[in-house]
Amino acid sequence: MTQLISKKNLRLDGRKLDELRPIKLTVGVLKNADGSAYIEWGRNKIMAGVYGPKECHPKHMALPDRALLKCRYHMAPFSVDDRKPPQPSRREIELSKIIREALSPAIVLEDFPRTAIEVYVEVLQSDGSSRIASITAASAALADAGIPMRDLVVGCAVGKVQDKIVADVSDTEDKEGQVDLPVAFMPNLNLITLLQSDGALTKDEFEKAFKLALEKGRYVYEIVRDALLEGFVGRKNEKEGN
Amino acid sequence: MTQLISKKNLRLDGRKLDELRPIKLTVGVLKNADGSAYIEWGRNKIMAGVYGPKECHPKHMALPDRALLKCRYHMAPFSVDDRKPPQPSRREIELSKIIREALSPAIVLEDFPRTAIEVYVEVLQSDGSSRIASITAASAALADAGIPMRDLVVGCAVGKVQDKIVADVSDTEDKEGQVDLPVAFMPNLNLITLLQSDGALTKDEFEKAFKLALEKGRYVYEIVRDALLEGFVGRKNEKEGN
Amino acid sequence: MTQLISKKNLRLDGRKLDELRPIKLTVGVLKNADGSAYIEWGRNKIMAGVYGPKECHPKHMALPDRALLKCRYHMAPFSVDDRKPPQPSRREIELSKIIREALSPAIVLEDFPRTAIEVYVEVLQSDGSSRIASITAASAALADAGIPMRDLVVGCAVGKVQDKIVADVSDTEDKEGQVDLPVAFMPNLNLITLLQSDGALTKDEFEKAFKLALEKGRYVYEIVRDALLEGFVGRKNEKEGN
Amino acid sequence: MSAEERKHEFVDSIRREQVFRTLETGVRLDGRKMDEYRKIKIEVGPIVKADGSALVQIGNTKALVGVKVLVGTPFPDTPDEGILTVNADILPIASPYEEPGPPDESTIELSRVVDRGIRESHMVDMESLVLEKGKKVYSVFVDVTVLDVDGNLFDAVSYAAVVALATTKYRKATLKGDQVVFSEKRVPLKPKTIPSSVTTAKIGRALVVDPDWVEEAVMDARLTLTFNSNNELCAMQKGGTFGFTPEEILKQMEVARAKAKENRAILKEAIEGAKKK
Amino acid sequence: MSAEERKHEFVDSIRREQVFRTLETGVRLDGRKMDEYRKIKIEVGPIVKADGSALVQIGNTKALVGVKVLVGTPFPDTPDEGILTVNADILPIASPYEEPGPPDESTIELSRVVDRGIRESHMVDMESLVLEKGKKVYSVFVDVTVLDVDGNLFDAVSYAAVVALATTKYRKATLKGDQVVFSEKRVPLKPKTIPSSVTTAKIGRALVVDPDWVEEAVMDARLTLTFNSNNELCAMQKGGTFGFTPEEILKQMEVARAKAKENRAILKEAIEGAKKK
Amino acid sequence: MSAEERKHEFVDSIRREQVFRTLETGVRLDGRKMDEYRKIKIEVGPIVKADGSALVQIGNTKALVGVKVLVGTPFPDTPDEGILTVNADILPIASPYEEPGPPDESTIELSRVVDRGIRESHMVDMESLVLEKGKKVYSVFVDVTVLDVDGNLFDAVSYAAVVALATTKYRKATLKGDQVVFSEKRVPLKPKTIPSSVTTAKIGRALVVDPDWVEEAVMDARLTLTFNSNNELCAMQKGGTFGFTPEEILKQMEVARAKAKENRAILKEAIEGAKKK
Repeated sequence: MTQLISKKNLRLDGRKLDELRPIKLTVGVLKNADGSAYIEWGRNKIMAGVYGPKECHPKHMALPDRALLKCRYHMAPFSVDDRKPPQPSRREIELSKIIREALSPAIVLEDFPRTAIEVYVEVLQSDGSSRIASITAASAALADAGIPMRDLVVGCAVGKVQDKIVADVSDTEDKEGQVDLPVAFMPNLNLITLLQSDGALTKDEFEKAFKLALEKGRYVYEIVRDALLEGFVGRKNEKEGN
Repeated sequence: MTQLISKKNLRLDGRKLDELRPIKLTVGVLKNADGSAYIEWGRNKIMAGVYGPKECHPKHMALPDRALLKCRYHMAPFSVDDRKPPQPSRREIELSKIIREALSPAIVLEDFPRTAIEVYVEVLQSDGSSRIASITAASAALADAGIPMRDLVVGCAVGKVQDKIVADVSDTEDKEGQVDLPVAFMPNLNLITLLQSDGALTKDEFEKAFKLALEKGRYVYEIVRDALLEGFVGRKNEKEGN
Repeated sequence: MTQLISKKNLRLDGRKLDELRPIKLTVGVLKNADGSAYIEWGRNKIMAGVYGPKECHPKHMALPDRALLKCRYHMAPFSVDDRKPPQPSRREIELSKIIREALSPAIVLEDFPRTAIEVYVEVLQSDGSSRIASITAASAALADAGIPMRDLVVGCAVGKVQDKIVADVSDTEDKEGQVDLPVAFMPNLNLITLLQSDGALTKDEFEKAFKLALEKGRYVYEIVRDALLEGFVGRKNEKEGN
Repeated sequence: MSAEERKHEFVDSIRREQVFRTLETGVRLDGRKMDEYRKIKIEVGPIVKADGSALVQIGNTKALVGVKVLVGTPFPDTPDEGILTVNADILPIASPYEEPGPPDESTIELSRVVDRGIRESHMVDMESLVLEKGKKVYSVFVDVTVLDVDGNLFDAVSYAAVVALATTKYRKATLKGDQVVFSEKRVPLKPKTIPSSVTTAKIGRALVVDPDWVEEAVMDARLTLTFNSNNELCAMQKGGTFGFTPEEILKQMEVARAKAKENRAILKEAIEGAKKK
Repeated sequence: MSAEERKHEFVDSIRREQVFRTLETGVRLDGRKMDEYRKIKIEVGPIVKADGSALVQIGNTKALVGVKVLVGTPFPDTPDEGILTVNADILPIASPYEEPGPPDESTIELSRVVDRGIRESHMVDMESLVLEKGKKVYSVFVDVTVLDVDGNLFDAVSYAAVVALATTKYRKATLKGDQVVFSEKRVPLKPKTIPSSVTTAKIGRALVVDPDWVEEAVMDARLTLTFNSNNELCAMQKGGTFGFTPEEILKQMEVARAKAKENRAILKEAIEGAKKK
Repeated sequence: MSAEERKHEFVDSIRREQVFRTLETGVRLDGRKMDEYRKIKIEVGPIVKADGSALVQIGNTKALVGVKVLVGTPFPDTPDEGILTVNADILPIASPYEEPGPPDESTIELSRVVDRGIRESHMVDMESLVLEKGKKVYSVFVDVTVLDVDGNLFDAVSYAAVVALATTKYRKATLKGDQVVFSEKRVPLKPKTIPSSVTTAKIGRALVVDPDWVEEAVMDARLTLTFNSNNELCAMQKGGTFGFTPEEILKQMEVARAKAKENRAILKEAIEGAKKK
């Protein structure tokens, strides 16, 4: 078993227990998608793109009172250590649903009845906590597409490693640690929209981990807001020919 | 080679050559289906459920002068000794067709043009002659759904084992015997609607086996009629609050 | 390595470098298809059949200003040395597209807006240069169906074998030779509609090979024209009861 | 999920009427007698890349079968038997009602009925196809390509499969350790019996053999019966959305038994003819 | 690609109104209290051809699980562990909104959540399921057939899977060279813990356990929590297109922890009852 | 079954007119000359989890390739060669005309044309990729993810694949009995040549290189030519539903031969640049 946390409470990559990995987010990176965002979170490299509101195909799926939200989470074959076969795995199908449900409450779907909004997440390199990085990027891409939103959805995966609660679980910590607990939420509306866990947690451990996730998620929120602002300014300058 | 028939003309499970296994049939066992029936026939355990007449999807399959009959025969993965993969096998696809064609003449399809009637058979445990038990249960489920019928479809699989003609072929007799000959028919209209066989039969053997199948099928008919009556009385009592 | 060309410049099957294998083409060989042609080209045995112009399914694929051309190239499981699995391989999918694009400019698609024309090619036995033989047969089947055409599409696969340019590449020459270069074209309109190659060619070699392909293709054109004439006469005689 | 196909809706009511009215006069629309087959034509060995092949025509119906004998792993429950696979493909050119794509339920039924006719007659000696028990056996692929459909596919495909198998010569394989080595020597797949399939149909009150496409379109039900060389019934399949009376079954059985013998003679002639070459 | 399913559109607005109004008075439409389960019925071992089986009913919801223990090759990254596969099928007869075909995303989520509850509780001793490290291990198939749907599939399927596994007796296998030999002797798959799943739902301002179909149709969000025998949380899954406040999460956690204990007692009773037979 | 895709219907007639009218004046809509490529940008090694990777942009077209070198069983007919697989995925975000799902015929053609360019140039020494003849070989997966589509995918994907392969370093494997053991040591997949792909298009009477999306939408036909380091033609593919005259073919051949040399220099610079790091 690898020693995941040193005596000085430092993790394999040198982080403190409650420290996030570096996060870099850029919006408006694709020509074809209506909105897009690229995130590097640790070694995670994830591209999110959004189309819509657009005509809903097939028509019988259209909803009379709101837009239909569609979502796909997909991993490139080279994104993980072993090659991932291109066709969607059961894990990817589950995550597509979970991510859709996490994003759904943030979008003002009722503004666009009978249309569809499509969210695509492509994991180019995966490095632990990729579903949270995906939701964060997707949330930014939705905003970049100009789709009206009630709030952003951001989050953090916390975990238990060598009996200690840590923030922003890495690949190795996910595989060799005890618990992975991803949390996504809308910071302004104070609503948790994704919550999963695996591995044993006592009552106290859960409460500590949960609190940590919310705290760190609020920090991620700041990053997304800044990136959107930068993207907005960038596009404005482009328009005005600066 | 197993000794399938004793010197006293008794079979592995103690039955006489022309003896059926115990049959237990109950109708109205599911909440969601419009009609349902559960049959235990030997160790066969089979659930049949019916929907309809209902809107036909896709629409271009609808028939202008009668209801479209759809039918699926499916085996649960745990229903046989080896695990059966969940996706339909070629055998299941063939049997779905054969069972549909066996039931079709009994249903007054022309009463419901442009609609669909769906029959689902799920084999929870399979034990020889399952297609006949399936048709019997499906027939009862159709009646339970209140769909107008010209007759019930019932039957019996007969066979040749150690050169003797036997009724109601069991799993082992099917696998190790010489001939399996399932027959389904409408007793009142005197029409054979399913007939298959494999294994060599002389003219005389065929005629003897065929006659036995019809005779035993008529006995199965009594069982189904009683079960339907019981189901009818049960529902009537329920309604009247008894 | 097999000796593919003898000192006397003869090939394995005794042909000269620029000699075609025997070609036999018959049209109108199927009852159900609207047009059909059967070609034997060396040991290639290929059946082509055409339907249309007919209603376009699904409707949303119909084109407002011309017929939609559909095409399938498929190999029978027994057509090659190893058994080919029945479902279409990636190679068959690519060739279906390439053949469709090769035939498309020859058909007066704009005469039949909103309809579909379907071309099916079934390789019963494959023996090198099968895509060219397929296009040739498909072209004849289209004409047999009475679909208005600007020209026929015919061709020849040339190649490089033991550093020599040869016409009409055989199975063994394709596998053990250096280059395969199939060319299909419309002789009267002087337009190349299929052109592929694999294996290294200098500028001079390419030009020599390309010229040879066009020359031999013109000879194939004569064969097709004769077969169509024969088919036409045959049908005329049939009609007139001769 | 099984559902009625609409192919047969396309026969118009006038044609339907014609079929029935003609049958009442005791002949069929194309002039045949009730128990008469259309002309059966057999070409042996058209596909030299296959180990055995045959093209069979019954009237306009045209079925090509190629047999390939490969080496594979036996099924766990039959370690001492070879593998036989019948796989049919009805080409889109064979009928305007066929679509390209994986086999539909009718095509699967066709494969399985032909398979049972061969398997249950014990035509192929499965136990002779073992290289090493439980490890390696010959795997016989019987691939069917239907080129043109004009009714009675069951018999046409069965005849093509039987003739192709009976004339199959496959390369002998031996095992060297884990590896399979094929010799140049070819051995025949000697048939133990020649199964003969006969398909009958009920149209109104009439019972006919070898229904053509129009007859299939209007028929009530179908019965396919396969007999081994002793003329014992060895496989049977009823089809169609109506039924037979018990008397009709017994009557068809005897008509078919006689026809099976006649048609077996045709198959045998083709097989023997090929051997002489 | 994931997209919202329309199954829940079918609850009419009157029914929806009823659910909400009743909840405001502190009871549920069927008279239950907020933290009350419907009657849980368990039948152990209905499928004798499986190595373990259980039929669980929660109200009208009905789930059947059969366990088969086969032998297979381990995953390359876990050469010293057996294989556990949970595979759910919701039959078309179980609900008018189910179609025949491969599992949709909800069914896949169901399989995976039940799988995680079992796996993360370490109920099954995966390391005891190795025949030869890196070569052959036992492969445990937990196949789920849902027969009737009336809400809370997560718990019903989890209970059926847990009881079926806890009562599984499989045939011992040994390796002779490459070959797997099964003995007649059966050994129990001893559970290391009994995971207990509790599903809660948020409907407007109310939090309830064991939602039935109508409640699921109108709920905002769902939370499924699985606890091991020490009553530690070992798996969790939020579902539904709305969210929970942090306080609601913490409250549900404690309600569920208590319910998990109660329901584990029911599971244990069924398991013990079966052993005595 | 192949059928024309409607993606290109979406260019309106005004735009179409513009393209043609501009070309008549000897320049292209975006100001380029007939034989001028858009800016080619190459990033080497963005995916550290792959054994080799490259991101190539030609104008707005963006293709990412990751190479993984695994160990597998050779094909029976090439026991003494490794395996090379090119597999392309055009993401739905890359173009409004792409749908999620298995690759369509255009994507399969793209994979196969890029594959042939690499294979027929003998860039990868397939015989050096054998661990044990007929048993175990290296299997090189070249996985392509297209992120943004603005025409000329053939060249962009080819360049990304070539650069990724030329900079691939894979873990050396050895066989211990049946088992594959990977060492930590990485060895480069030394390219024997650097194939350079050039795509040209015919638009009316004009012949251009590197067509962008609008040009592809209105073009008559396309020709992709790949040349090896000796600048010999080693693979070729015509596309599009119209044709070329023989003279046009010969002319394009020579334009492409010159461009291939220029672009190969760009590829080499990127490859060498990466090695120095």
